[in-house]
Amino acid sequence: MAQFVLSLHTAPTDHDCTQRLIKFTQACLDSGHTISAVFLYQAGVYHASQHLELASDELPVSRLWQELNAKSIPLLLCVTAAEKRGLDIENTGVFTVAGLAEFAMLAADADKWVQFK
Amino acid sequence: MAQFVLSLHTAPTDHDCTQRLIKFTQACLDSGHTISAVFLYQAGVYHASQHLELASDELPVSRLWQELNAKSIPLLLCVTAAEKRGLDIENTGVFTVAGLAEFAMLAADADKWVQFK
Amino acid sequence: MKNILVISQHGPFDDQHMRESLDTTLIFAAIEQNISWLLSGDAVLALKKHQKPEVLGIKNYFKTIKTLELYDVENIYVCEKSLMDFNLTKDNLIIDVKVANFEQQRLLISQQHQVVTL
Amino acid sequence: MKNILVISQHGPFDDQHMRESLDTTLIFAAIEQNISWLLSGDAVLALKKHQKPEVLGIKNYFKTIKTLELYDVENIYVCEKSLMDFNLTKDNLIIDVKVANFEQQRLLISQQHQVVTL
Amino acid sequence: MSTLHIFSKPLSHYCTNALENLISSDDTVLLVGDACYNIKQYRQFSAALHLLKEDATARAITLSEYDVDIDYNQFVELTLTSQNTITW
Amino acid sequence: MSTLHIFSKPLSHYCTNALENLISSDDTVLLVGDACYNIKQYRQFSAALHLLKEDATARAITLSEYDVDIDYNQFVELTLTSQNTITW
Repeated sequence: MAQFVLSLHTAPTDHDCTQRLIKFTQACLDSGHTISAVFLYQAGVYHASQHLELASDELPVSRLWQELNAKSIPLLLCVTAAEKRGLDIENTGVFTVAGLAEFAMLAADADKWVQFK
Repeated sequence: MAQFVLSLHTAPTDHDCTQRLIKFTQACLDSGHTISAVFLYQAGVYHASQHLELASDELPVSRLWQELNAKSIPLLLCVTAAEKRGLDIENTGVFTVAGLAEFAMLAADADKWVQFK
Repeated sequence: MKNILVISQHGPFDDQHMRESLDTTLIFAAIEQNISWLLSGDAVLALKKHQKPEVLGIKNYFKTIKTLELYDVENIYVCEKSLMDFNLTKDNLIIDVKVANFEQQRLLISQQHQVVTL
Repeated sequence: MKNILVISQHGPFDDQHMRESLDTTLIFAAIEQNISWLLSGDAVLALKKHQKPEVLGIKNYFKTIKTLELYDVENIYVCEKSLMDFNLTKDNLIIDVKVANFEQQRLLISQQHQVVTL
Repeated sequence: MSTLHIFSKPLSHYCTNALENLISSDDTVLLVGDACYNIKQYRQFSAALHLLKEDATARAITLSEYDVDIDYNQFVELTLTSQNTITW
Repeated sequence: MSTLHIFSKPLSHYCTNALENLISSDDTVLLVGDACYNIKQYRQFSAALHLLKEDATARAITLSEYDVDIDYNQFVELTLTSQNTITW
């Protein structure tokens, strides 16, 4: 079985891309693979905001992340990318603040790194 | 003398575009024109975040906005664009939360609308 | 009353570009300006029939495009060349539009007080 | 040790793309992976000499590019066609690079364990 | 082993016109998201295009007999049978 | 009166290849930001290109004798002498 890292590079307004990462993650788990991290980088860091307000007929972005968290997938975000984008790194919900080096080590150890953008 | 509205469509990570809007605003005032609003729309709403952390050798984005505010230029942001991007609309500093309709009326009344992106 | 033109060039699911184009068009109609909407490049794909974003769990905002008529937004222009690029004709679109060649698009632009690209 | 390739295609001031490309390249060098960086399209402009972002009040990150050598990042590739598109030659660039044609770029890609576009 | 090239945007989105030159003849090209709209243009990249089935369906894309539509499990499988993956 | 077309990105950035067809012969084209890098390519849009002086300087762009470099006050003036402004 393989070990994956996934990175998300688009903001939470890109529902299409968000949904794709979520479904890929599910398919990885269903096939018995391991995901050592989902990493928010570039505009992806905005997914860790605790102030997303979406109408009930929109993709339930926050709930989808909570579901991944419940499956014990490490959800990380890049602190440097977050600080220069104005994300509140003290309140990141199910996401854990991490350095780029921390993710780079996971990526180097993984069998596959798939980017979502 | 003419009446302008300006809109900003890029995130605070686009220092080049931010600086261009600030300098255009200054030149408008220097030439005796009026600016009825600077409006944050699309990814521009992230400029109203109170959590921007930039190194001292970077463009001082927050300070530049405070300087515009001190010149009594109305700084508005679109509430709908902000909510779906996860901006905390309870804490927007020198920016005032507004509806798209409010800005549209200002834009319709203005002599010129210049977008920055 | 001002002549205001919204120009859209992004794909249907490319961030929120098309949805914010639609919002802006509807708002200017609501405050009774003479609004026009020009769709060019990838944006023309937002008008393509038989699309089902619900399959992806994404809100079907194409339905809102169909309500433009209710709000008396009649000046919806589509770039002729862009339709051709995607093998589309007026019959493949969910709403009735004015197909404009480049000369007609230049004329449209020249008649506006304000133009916004989204 | 893995072979890791960063590919950049955005312009020098296009959001933070080039700066985050540079950060990522330096981090993989720091954790002792076999890192390569390929600049293609508008990205090659980040290596152009005599640029002065200070004029705009923007941080001069081009200086950081020059430090790549200190961190032993030696595999910096530039797309030959992109250089030609902007009338640039190796002499116009702030650092020493390997100019790669398309065949060489394909070979480079085929040798990697991980490839990231930023 | 070869490279899996994933495209998620229409061709016009990319800041270079040289992408097709970075694809080797034994590489696999997968269209997801709005890239599916450009199926005709992407054919110059690969004789056998792969498309993510639900992304193509949502966009009312008609596949030719040469195209391969795949689900998410097959997408995961493709990343594993490739040497590496590039998301453009 | 004519239109002022402002470009802030390299040509490759735009999601359409038809922009030059939307520019009338008496319109003004102004390059700011990274668009300045593409001065050669933008010449097909207008015989007399305008460039924002400090954006061109920061990028070490060499102007030809036909190009017009302007400061911010002239930029404001250009928006006023034009019928309307489009930022692409």
